[in-house]
Amino acid sequence: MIKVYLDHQSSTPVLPQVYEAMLPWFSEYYGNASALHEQGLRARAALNQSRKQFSEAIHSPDPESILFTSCGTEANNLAVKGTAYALQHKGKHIILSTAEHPSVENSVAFLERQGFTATRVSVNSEGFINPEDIRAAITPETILIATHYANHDIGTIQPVAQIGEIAREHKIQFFVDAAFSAGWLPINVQEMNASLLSLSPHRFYGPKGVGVLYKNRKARLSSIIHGGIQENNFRSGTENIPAIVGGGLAMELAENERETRVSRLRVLQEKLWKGLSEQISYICLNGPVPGENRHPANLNVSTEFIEGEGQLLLCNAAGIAVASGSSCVSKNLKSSLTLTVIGLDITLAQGNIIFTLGKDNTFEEIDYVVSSFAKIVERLRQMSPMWEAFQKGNISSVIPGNPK
Amino acid sequence: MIKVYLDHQSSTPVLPQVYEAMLPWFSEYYGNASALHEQGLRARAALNQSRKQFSEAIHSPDPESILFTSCGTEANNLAVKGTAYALQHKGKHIILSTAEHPSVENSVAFLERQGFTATRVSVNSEGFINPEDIRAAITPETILIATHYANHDIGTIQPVAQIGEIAREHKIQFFVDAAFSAGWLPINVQEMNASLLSLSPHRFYGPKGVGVLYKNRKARLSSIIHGGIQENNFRSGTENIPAIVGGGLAMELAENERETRVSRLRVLQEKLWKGLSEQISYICLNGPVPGENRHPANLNVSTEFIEGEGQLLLCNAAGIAVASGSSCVSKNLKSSLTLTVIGLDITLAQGNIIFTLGKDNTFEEIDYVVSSFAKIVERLRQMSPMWEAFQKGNISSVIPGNPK
Amino acid sequence: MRFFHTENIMAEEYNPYNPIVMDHFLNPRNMGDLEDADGIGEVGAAACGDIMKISLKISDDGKISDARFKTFGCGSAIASSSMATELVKGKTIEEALKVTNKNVVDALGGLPPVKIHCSVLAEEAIKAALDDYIKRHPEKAALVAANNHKA
Amino acid sequence: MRFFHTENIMAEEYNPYNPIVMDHFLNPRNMGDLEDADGIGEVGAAACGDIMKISLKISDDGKISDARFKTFGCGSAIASSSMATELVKGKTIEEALKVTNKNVVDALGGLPPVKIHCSVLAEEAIKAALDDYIKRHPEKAALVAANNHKA
Ligand SMILES: Cc1ncc(COP(=O)(O)O)c(C=O)c1O
Ligand SMILES: Cc1ncc(COP(=O)(O)O)c(C=O)c1O
Repeated sequence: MIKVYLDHQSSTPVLPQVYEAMLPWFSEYYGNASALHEQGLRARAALNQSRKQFSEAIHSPDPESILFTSCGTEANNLAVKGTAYALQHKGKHIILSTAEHPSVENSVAFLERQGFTATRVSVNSEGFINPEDIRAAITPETILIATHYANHDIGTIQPVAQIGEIAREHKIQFFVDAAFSAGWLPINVQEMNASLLSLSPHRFYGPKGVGVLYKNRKARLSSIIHGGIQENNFRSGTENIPAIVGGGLAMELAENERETRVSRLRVLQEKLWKGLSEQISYICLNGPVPGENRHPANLNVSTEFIEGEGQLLLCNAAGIAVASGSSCVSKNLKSSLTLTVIGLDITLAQGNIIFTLGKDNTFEEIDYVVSSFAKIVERLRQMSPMWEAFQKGNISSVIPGNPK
Repeated sequence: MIKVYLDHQSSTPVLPQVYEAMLPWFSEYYGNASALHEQGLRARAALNQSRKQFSEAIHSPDPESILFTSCGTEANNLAVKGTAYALQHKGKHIILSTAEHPSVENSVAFLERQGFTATRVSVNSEGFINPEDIRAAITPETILIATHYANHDIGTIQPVAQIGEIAREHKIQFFVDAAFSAGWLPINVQEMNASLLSLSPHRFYGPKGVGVLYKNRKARLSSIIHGGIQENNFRSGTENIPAIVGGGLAMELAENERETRVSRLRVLQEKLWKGLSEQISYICLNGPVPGENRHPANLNVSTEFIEGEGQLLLCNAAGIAVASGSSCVSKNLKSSLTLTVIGLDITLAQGNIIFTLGKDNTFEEIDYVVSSFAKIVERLRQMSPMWEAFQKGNISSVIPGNPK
Repeated sequence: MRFFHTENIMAEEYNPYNPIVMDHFLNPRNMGDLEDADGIGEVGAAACGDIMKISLKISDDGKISDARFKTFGCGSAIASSSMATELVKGKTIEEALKVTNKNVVDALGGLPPVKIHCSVLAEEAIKAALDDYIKRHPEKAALVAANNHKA
Repeated sequence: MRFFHTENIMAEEYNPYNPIVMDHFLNPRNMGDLEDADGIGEVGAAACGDIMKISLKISDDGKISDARFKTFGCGSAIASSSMATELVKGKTIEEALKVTNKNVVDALGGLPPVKIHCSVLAEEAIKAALDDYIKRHPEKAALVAANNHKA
């Protein structure tokens, strides 16, 4: 049976080379990097090697600026809360956008419950932050500007260098959530003027169980997981050596192959959207048009008059793995925040489907997905009382500039 | 060349069966457990299977009480801070012992900086907590009693069931740090009356990258890593499936083989201490005598007139992996807290060496370690001006009831 | 549809729903509309994620001779409405009014806790369709009143 | 000692210290005491983790003809004292007084940042031994004064 994986945003398979590189670190080299013996020192050397790989890929000034956490979420928590606790004597105001990943949004919300304040600058209908809105939000109390590089739902690529410039002018610590970008988009922490930047290797063919936080030497940060003095005292807990080894290699490979991977993805992305928009009526694209302002792997669409979970389940039954920002799919029954803040009509948010391509998807797979998805939409519309109402002219389409 | 690994407290090799069980979860089954498709649902099923394995091993009333974190340290942070934040409206007082692992001690210290208060009950010279001291420390403000099961440095096994009984009587949440105990000592969370209990699989032949927090249904807990709604909203971030799969199996195997492993360890432990104390003068045992009140893997000794790091390095050069609580070994140049709070003379703390046995150590290895270690001590004493002063009668031994 | 492969779908552990629910989702019973329905109920809102419409054919002796559904909503909403129509078919109005969301959940072999509201919606859709029938047939109003009284 | 296998020890990446430091730790130069030492310096305290004792033999022309150390302390303390004795051997008192901890670190090819204090202790031990010599030989006091002046 055909299987097409189009949910690379949620996780990717570990590359064969990466897998091979990890294997010795389970049963053969199993030392704790804090230990002062051959096993431990070997682990320490592996940590440092991985730091170098990440450091080079993101043009960090030195490998010591690379800190390991357990996942992108934890890296984001560390960046946001760690800055807040380190700089609270200077001020308690944080600027972020309304379209941050929940790991940033909910970290800030937690800090607000502890007496910090935050300004959330709006994004426009394609998800873009206007850097000038950030500038306007700055107060003498501002200690952190936190934004994402590419949006995890709709792939919008933010003008991070411009935001970084504003942060630099105002001497405010700047954190970039690159958990969905690293491995796909070029990252130069110095050009971005990032004080902090997070990565998540399992999104670029590395393993789960490791996240990375780049921390500029000058950035102030407090630890949020307390205990031993691992990671230069910024993150306690025994380091996950196999995942760190694998993550470093995945980063190196992703960076080496980035342009090849991305140019292929761009073709697949265009083909997928072309196919879907031609075969399916009343479907809209969420986020920027495919091109330089959109993550090359992401395609976020809404099919009108039907709901997302059903689409997901039928896709799965057809061997196609996709995601959805629909509230029915989420365990907390909330639609994806991004869809709300770009002002998407709530019924379109319900019909949301997120395709994320990977480097190994093929043209044939795209063809299969387009034709299968068209059938799925058709089938669910046959079941839908909204579609019926629309056909009878009782309701009209809410897709702006209604297609067909 | 001979290699003897006697640092199982810092980490253990992943068992072959555990390793095998993890392998498919990197490149073949790589889904994110939050995803609604075959890959994701497979990961979700694996999570639940692992929850069952942990649940059974510690006699948890249900698998849903098992939460996954990234390591023992994070589980401890979650237990301590998560209780504090969840119950701060009721009170802000925490009771712990002076001999907690840094992940507990430093979490409490962090909370103290945020306005919580703490009482640290002393341990005696063998590291034991007196449960009545805990009772005496309870105030109407007390929201948490946090103690360890076995001490990570000196192996003291605490009367956790008695402490749990006191917590139950006073309806106070009770957290047991079992990160050094699980897999070696029997754990029954219900008999202990534990509200929360932490485990660290890489200490019993499971992988790094996963920690476990048992959370009784009735326990109140706030999340400390914010973001998506993984782990029933108690721990955000993509779950590390391979490590969780491996950890669950390691737990099951450890529990099945526990008695066999432990009875062997007890023999090795006695043999090691007998050998060391016979072959080396001016050496003392820290913590309880080997037996039911001491962790079967741990042997903590101090050799007088010499320092720990040199011993460690020479052990390593002899192929022997051990640890030390000496300040020179620690990156923060502080002696292990446990050694201080049991009242060990500071020069004995400097000469500290920690042997932790594993299930695969042999009698021959113990013989080799004893004879090598005797030579190492001899060699370092030859270099030591303190030894010289002692030989000349200028200073005397501080080992109580001075041996030989 | 040919490309829905059951070997995947049916391995319970890799499904968010049990096999009965999956079966009703993938092979819904009584999907569609009824020409000349005697009672039609539509409940829910797209904004909340679910809309269910149930159409009933009711014979003169007060028996539900046929039932159809249309649903905008997740897998469990579709399965719940499919099952609800199965449950009421052949029942009298009195009997059908007694069908609860719990009956739907039980018949489906259980639903995940966060999806129980779908079965509630199915119960409401049945009630709404019967209400509609009663409105059109005021002579049967006593039945509904009796039932409302009980509730 | 036979059982210290150099293939382990010498693979730089698996050592906390570089090969020069490891060599001085494993094969310390000038370890021991000097009978009839002309100057002995002992600095540090066990409580702080390190004690270093340096003994010097100084010939009448003010040259350090021999040096020995004894150290209670970590690997870098032992290596630092070993290197410090090497550095002062053959030097005049004036020259030896100019030996700094940085000279020791450089000669060792570097020490980890947290271990720099070991080299400071070695410098201090040398100074203390020379001080002791000066105390015993007040006629050389001017030298020390000159040096202290500079510092
Ligand atoms: C932009 C962004 N930030 C953070 C995260 C969280 O990363 P992780 O799943 O590794 O915890 C994600 C993952 O979806 C993301 O896309
Ligand atoms: C008693 C105790 N608690 C917590 C920890 C921390 O566990 P981990 O290394 O998995 O973070 C340890 C590890 O040394 C421990 O012994």
